Amino acid sequence: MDSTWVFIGVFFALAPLLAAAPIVIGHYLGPSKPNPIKNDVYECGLKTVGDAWVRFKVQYYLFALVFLIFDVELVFLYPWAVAYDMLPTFAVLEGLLFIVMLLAALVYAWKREALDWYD
Amino acid sequence: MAFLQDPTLIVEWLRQLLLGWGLSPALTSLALYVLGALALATGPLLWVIFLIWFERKAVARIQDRLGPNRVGKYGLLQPFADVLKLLTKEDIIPAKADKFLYWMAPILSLAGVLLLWPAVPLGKGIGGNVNVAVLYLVAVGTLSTFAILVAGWSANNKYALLGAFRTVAQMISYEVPIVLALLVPVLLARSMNLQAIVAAQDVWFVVAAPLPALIFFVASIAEVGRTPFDLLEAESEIIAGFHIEYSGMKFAMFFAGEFLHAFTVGVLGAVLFFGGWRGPGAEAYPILGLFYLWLKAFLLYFVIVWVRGTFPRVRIDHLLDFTWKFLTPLALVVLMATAVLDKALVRAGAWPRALGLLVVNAVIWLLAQRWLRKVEKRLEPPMVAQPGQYPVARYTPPEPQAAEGD
Amino acid sequence: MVTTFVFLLTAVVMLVAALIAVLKDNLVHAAMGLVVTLFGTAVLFVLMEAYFLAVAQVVIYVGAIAILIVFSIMLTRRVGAAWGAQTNPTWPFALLVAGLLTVLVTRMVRAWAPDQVLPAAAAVPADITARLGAALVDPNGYVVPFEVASVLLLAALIGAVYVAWGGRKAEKETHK
Amino acid sequence: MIPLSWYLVVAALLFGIGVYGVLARKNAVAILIGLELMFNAVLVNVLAFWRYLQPGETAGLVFAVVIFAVAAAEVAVGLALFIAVYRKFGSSDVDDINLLKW
Repeated sequence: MDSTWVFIGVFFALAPLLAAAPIVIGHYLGPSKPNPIKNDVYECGLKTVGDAWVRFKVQYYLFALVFLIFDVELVFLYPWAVAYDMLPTFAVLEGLLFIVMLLAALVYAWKREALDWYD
Repeated sequence: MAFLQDPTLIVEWLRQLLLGWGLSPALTSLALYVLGALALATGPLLWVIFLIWFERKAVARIQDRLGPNRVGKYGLLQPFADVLKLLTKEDIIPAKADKFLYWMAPILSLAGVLLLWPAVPLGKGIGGNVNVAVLYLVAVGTLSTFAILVAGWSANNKYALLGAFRTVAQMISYEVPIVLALLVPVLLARSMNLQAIVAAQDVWFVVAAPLPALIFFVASIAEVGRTPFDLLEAESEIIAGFHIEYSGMKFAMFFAGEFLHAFTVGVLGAVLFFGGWRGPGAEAYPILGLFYLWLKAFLLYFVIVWVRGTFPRVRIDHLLDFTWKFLTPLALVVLMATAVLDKALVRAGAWPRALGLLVVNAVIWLLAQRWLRKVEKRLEPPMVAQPGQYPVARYTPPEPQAAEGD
Repeated sequence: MVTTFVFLLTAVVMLVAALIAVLKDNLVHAAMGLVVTLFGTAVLFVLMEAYFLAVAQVVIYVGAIAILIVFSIMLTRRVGAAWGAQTNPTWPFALLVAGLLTVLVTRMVRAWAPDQVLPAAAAVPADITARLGAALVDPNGYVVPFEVASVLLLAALIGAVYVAWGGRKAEKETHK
Repeated sequence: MIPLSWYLVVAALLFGIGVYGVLARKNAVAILIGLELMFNAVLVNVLAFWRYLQPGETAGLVFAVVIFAVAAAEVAVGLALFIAVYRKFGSSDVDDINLLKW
């Protein structure tokens, strides 16, 4: 085991605790006088209309989808970039082909209007 | 004063001290790790308090105001007063909230930013030395995204959820150019280790890769959610975004996380593109390297504050178009050009290679500008400034329609 | 010692989280259980010194796949509405199949006893990530899976966008 | 060092839990969650074998990377189908999607 990863492990255990400490302190220091109106949903002073439900856009899903595909392909490229000194020209071209595939994906999503925000 | 040349002596001294107290070696190591982690985490957390004062003051001056000037000299004690006030505020938990997730979100939000720090090299031989550091930064960044999604969901408020959706859509969209831009320094240094990336910068990478540096910087501002990309706090549109139901210290944690994240972006930009801790004398005296890193990071952070004080907020469709239809293709093209040229110039020295890449970057930038001009002509007339006329000359109110649903 | 402790802790946490992921009626909680399990897997990868895959696991699974899943759950849900039962009435059958499978595999592992049969593992080379990168584009290595993966992802993107979204015009028509 | 069989047992348990999720859940996304658990179990297995049998080779890592790609493609298309079905039927229970039943 690399010692830096042990350190990161310790940090992973400590950071949430440090972030939680002020919140917990504040929770006990502050007054606590809950009442139903205070704890109700806050919607700019208006009463909650209907069943508080908006059907959200498919758009959000599409952005996450294109992001997913890009993310996976980009992670593949990192080892390629790290190994750059070992690579012959042919291997570099293969990497470029991979990037061209990414561009193709982007162009498709673009032409298909999946990246447009519309109302 | 030998520790000025070799700060690991401090660690050795501490180790001997603890061993002298009769602790077992394993326990001593653990105690040192915990101490190191505590120091590395509390440092930024305390620094945030100063950042908040600095940012308020700087933005105020940009906007011709005075800023905080009542508590202490130059209002320096203002953030402490704010912390005291926030600590004694009532902690309101909405009755219908998903309690556990509601508590987790602000903690995750701040912890996600703190966790970026162990990967950062602070000087020669001190600070992070993670072998996959660049991807580690991306991985930890996902925690903040999750925190926002959880915050929006757990409050059980449709505006909060809407704000969270918008913010997350924005964050993941801007993550693509960031990951692409990060690939370029990795390619130039042949390593994902930030320490190795700093070591490879005999010529700062901003010379060889000015466009990736710019893309990284702009996209990071958007990722953090600062003006001009602060749709998550669009008070006029979705009241306050995902943290509408948060108050007191929990709300403050989101804010502290945002400020610290902005500064961390400065640190990462300095490490990746501006030579990190490198500077005259930093090899011999690592403490000096820490100072250089801090100086570079602070300058970059100042630019972020400057941008915040200057630019108006962009519209959400422009925001998403900007990343998907401009930054991402640009980053892809730059990456391809860098890859090809780097292989072609592999025998050249550091400076010729960097200058060659600089020329290529400039050419790509000019082409992108021309392309932008072409696109600009096709935009709706009110959006383009005509000579002798303000850009908002003809405003026609949109037809009334439902806000979000389809 | 330390690694054993970390391993056991991670294993317990991730298995409990996995149980939450398949048992909770509240699907958002189930998704959070999934996220914790994915994180636990990344920790196991770190223990196995597959550092690149550990961070890739977090970037891809937690950062992209889990977000997509959470988005889908939230998109198709009324805010604050009750979840209702999420389990089929035939769940005992599912339990039987899953239980049998687990017992079978566990017994197989025990019968094989790899810890006694196999020699001690060698060390992982320090430049394993670079080697992986070189192997991925090596014509005598794994260039075919590499390029096929890119085609697969492109196809997945095209298919998914096509299925979920008819384009602006078609959308407007279906909602009139 | 942790014995190989521990990893294999954890992976087996994870796989079993995933199988239960896939078989017992009603909601399509919940089924996908179960599938992801199974994928993860496979990943743990593959990497454990890589670590203990041939840590100097890259075959195991490439295998894992390809699993990432396949899992991502599967989730993308699966959820796209789910969203399309939801928009058509207004339901996310797989039992309600029964047009082909008769």
